[in-house]
Amino acid sequence: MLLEVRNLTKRFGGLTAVSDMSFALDEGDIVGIFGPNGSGKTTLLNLISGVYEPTAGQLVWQGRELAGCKPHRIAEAGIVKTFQNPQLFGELSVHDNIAIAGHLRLKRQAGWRRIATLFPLRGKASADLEPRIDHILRLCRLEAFRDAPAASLSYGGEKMLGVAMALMCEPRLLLLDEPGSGLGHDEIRNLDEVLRDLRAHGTTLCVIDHRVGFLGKLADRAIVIHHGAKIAEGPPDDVLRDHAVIEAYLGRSHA
Amino acid sequence: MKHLLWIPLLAVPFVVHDNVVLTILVFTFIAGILAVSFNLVFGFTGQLSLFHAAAFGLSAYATYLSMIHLGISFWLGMIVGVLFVTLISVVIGAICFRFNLRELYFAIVTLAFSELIRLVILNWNSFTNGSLGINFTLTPTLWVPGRGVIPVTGTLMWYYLSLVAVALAVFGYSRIVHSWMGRCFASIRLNDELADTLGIDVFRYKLVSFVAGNIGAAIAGSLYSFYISYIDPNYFSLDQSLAIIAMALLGGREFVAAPIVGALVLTALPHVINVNAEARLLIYGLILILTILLMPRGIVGLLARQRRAA
Amino acid sequence: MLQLVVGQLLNGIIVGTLYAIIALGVTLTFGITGIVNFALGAFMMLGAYVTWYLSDGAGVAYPIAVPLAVACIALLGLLVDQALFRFTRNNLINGLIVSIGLISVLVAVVLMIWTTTPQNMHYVLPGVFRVGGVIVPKMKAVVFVVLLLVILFTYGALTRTWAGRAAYAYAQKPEAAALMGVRTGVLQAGVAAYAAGLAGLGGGLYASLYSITPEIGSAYILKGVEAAILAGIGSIMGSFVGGIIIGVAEGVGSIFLPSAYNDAYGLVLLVLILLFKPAGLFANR
Amino acid sequence: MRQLSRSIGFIVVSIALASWTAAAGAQNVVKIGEIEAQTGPLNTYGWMSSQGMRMAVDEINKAGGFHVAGKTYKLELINPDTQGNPQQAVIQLKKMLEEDKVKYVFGPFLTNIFKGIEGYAKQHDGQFLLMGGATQIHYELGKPGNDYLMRTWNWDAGASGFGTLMVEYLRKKGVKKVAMLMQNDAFGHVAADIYREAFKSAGIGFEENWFEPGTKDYSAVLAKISAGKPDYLFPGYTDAVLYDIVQQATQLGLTKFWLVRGSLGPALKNKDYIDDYVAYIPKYFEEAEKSEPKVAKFIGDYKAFFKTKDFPYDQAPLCSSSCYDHVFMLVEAMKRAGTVDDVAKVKAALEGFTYDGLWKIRYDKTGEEIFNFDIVDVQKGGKISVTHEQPK
Repeated sequence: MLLEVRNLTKRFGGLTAVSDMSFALDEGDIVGIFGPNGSGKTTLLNLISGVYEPTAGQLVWQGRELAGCKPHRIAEAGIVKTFQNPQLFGELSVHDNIAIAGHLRLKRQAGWRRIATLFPLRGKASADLEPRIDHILRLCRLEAFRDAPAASLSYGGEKMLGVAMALMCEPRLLLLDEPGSGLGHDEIRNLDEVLRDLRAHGTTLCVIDHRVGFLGKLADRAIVIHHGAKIAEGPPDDVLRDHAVIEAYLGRSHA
Repeated sequence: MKHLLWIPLLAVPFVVHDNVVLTILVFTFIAGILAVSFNLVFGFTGQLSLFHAAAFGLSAYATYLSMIHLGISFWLGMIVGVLFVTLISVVIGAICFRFNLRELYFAIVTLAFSELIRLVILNWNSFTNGSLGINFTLTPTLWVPGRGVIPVTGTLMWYYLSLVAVALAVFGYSRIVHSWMGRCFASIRLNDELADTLGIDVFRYKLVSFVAGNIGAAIAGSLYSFYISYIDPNYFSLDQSLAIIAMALLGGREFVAAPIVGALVLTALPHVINVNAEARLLIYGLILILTILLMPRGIVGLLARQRRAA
Repeated sequence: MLQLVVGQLLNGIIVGTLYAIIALGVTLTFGITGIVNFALGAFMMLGAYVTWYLSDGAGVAYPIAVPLAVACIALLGLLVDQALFRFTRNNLINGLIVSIGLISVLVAVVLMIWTTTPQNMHYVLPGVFRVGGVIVPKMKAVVFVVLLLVILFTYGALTRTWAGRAAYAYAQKPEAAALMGVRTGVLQAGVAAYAAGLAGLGGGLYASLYSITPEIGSAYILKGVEAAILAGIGSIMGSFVGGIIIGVAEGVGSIFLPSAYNDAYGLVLLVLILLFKPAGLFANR
Repeated sequence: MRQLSRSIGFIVVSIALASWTAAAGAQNVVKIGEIEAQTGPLNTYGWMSSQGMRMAVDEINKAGGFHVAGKTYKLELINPDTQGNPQQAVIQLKKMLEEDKVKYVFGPFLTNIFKGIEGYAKQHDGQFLLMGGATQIHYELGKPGNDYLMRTWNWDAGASGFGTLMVEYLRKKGVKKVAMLMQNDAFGHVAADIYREAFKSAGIGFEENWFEPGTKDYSAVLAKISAGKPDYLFPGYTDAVLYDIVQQATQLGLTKFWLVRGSLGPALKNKDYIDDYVAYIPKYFEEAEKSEPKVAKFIGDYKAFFKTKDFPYDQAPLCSSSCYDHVFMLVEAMKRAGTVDDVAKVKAALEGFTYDGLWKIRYDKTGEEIFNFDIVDVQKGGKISVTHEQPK
């Protein structure tokens, strides 16, 4: 088992954004987390990626407790998330954005030896990031914008760059926050390819979306949450036929 | 390529046989170290530290007092000064960054710490001679091929000593800035939350940048105090910190060496334009204002842009 | 001993309100224009000089000289804001540097007009109140009352009037406020002028207590910023309390501890408070 | 980045040009320099003395200069502003000595400036004279390698020290306890060291209190002091602090003052609240103006020269007039020495006679000045009594 979420709960003052959430992810899973707007999906992701500290519950990652760790520790452990509306280093080039995201790779490869590369006559440690950066640029169809400032990208381009940066972190579990929202058809298809490629390489994916879009086909397990609580879990097709779910989306009358 | 720009500086003393110009340049180079190192923290990591002048003064005191009390040479004394400043910076930086003080808060708390240090130095008369300051009785020595170990005296020797020092500083800091670590600094400056989720230890690299910057200030402090051969608590004054900021801004934040230009202008200005003090104060103020409003990228930034346009 | 402490408590509170009036200006300008205007200290210095010049030079009665000075400084504040700070909105560093440049310019002008010899205004209200061995100079009491009223008025204006609420709303959420029809430009200019006016008032009252030199501004702006920050920048009443905290810390501190460390007591408090409450005492986040 | 090198080159050249053009000077001109802070918090002395020098130089030149060994010379005054910053002072002094070839430099009054330039000045021992008022200079006088140094002010301590006479004056009044409240800066500590001794040997109790320069509200420390019930308060130097201290002290019931630097201004402003105010005043101009024609003339010239109606009675004694004298005394010494550039001869000449100007000035064998001064005693209501002192 890769990640086990046990009774995870988050309260903001009086409001309970996530209540007593439990589920598990195995190596190579692709899990879709669905739920209407404001159902607590993003909060859940922020809890897992350490942006928020849970009020209660545990996050067991390969038998290690992660709850309460800082985001960079969690990212180092192998959990990386993308943002719903993309976060970038706007004034830097697309290449440099991805290069910054290469920090963990560098750390894993070079360890403390990377300090030595600060001194003369020891080459640039970042050099061996380049092939990887080029690969990701190609994979995400961003080669054309390699040296353009990130701020100049289209919305879709920015989201793609967000994914690209996440990939550069070489996560074992990738959390995607509404990757499809606001994308055109080609961009969706491109994203779909990228995700399938990831699956092929055995990266575990946890994707959230408020609508059951292309994810339905991609995911092999769906978790539906409503008002911060899990109301259904299972194969997408079954889950989406579930009464509670239809209720959550369309209201009681249609039940 | 850009290393070529050091060559004219090496040649200056052969062209300009004028002690005053050379003296101004010595002060410029030492101030340059100060401004360049400050810009690592300010321009590249985005943290407005007002502790820089304190690091400068602390190391000056530490260097001389360790030489007197431990009977060590200037260069060892400088190392003591640097180590001492490093230690203090780690403590203060750790406090500020652990409690995640940002922007104005960081600026004010670092200012508070430097004020406290100034007050201690000022009132610890038995050890620092308080407000009377200390007149140096020692001079640095240097091994010069062919002449053996000789004391560093005279403008010419100081010129080359400080030139080498500032060149090394620029070299060292550009190594950092153009490395993976420089990218970490940039990510913190631009969006530290994102940097955090990408696995960059924001606390650690803020601290590294703060300490690395103060080390530069420490070296500048040891050199400056021995060139003037006098230290007093005014080294810590707020005006010092402000002057450093002005140099960095005037030169340009985005290039490692640019603050040296700011240092040159602000050091030379009082001696180039010969007007009374009030007018000089007026001009200084106008320079700051106009720099920000008309060329926020500083002198070098302006030139660089022109070149790109051309 | 007790009366010594009580006396310094009172004195600290009075001196503190002078810091507070600057802190108030700092907080307002920061909340609305997103910069910390260090030139407020220089405005205070100017306010003192103008008041002194009007009353001792031009022979205007002090109670009239002060409002006149306030008006002048507020106008100056407005001009400077439109000429300079309009271009550094929400850019802390640039605003800081411009204000520092402005300080040099203003000090230079004062030096050209009045040189550096300290100026002393005639005594407006000599004599002291004696209450059970505790001594409070009459003028200080007056200054305290006036400043207190102004601070309360500001608080009321910001919480009760439309313009005030607009300002508040803007400080919280600029975009939203703009959508709700708050005219940003006017608001910012107005606040800049008001803050300058407050500094000018501080200066005008200062002139009746202490001697005037071109350097006085720097000390007060530092104390003012300290006060605003340890209170939590953005809080009106906070800046008031913050000023008093620093004033009292200095007053009472220098009874029990060496007076040479006077300036340190406020700073130590500031650091401690920020460490345990990084956003300041009265911050609402 | 090549632009960078170009801009550096450009500025270097411009500096060079500027300083070279400055170096160009006419013949038969004796350049005298002044290293003083004319702006900044501690500029009173520097500002006033530069005024005195400007007047003197102007008068001498207007009178057609002066004759030494058959040649006629005029004076050229070079007085940059150190702004109290040692770094600037070093550069300015270098400029004077190495480019303008100045041989006679007046100042500084500020200790940190003197400390800042001392290292460099020593290297030019014997090539020029530095005639400053800084108290620290006293400790350097007469030491080997310090022939360039002279001190242009009465020394406080010692047999002919004015401080000793001031303390004596207080002892005669039967004072038992004095509380000092001093700036925590260089001169503050020098003063404390001197007067701690002076009062001890006079058998008067002495208590020290310090404040940060820039302080405006002294009521805390003053309240503490008045709790100790001293007979006299010995407040800091410079009027910038005296006005505030005296006013706030009287409010707290401390009404007797004794000071060795600073003017009568504070006493006169608070004359209804003080009981006694004893001050060392190099010359009490208000009185001298009536009794001494020279002084009356000086005051007239001052008003004419600076186009002002009011003469700074409280500031002038601090030095403008003493530095005014110093220029004339230097010229006189050059005449007597028969040379304008043999520094050693001129120094010997300076030490060889008593100059009778506004002051009676002579130098002792260490090169420290001794001149007559007044002890001015202001009583409640502004009644003033003056004691003239002529140190041996």
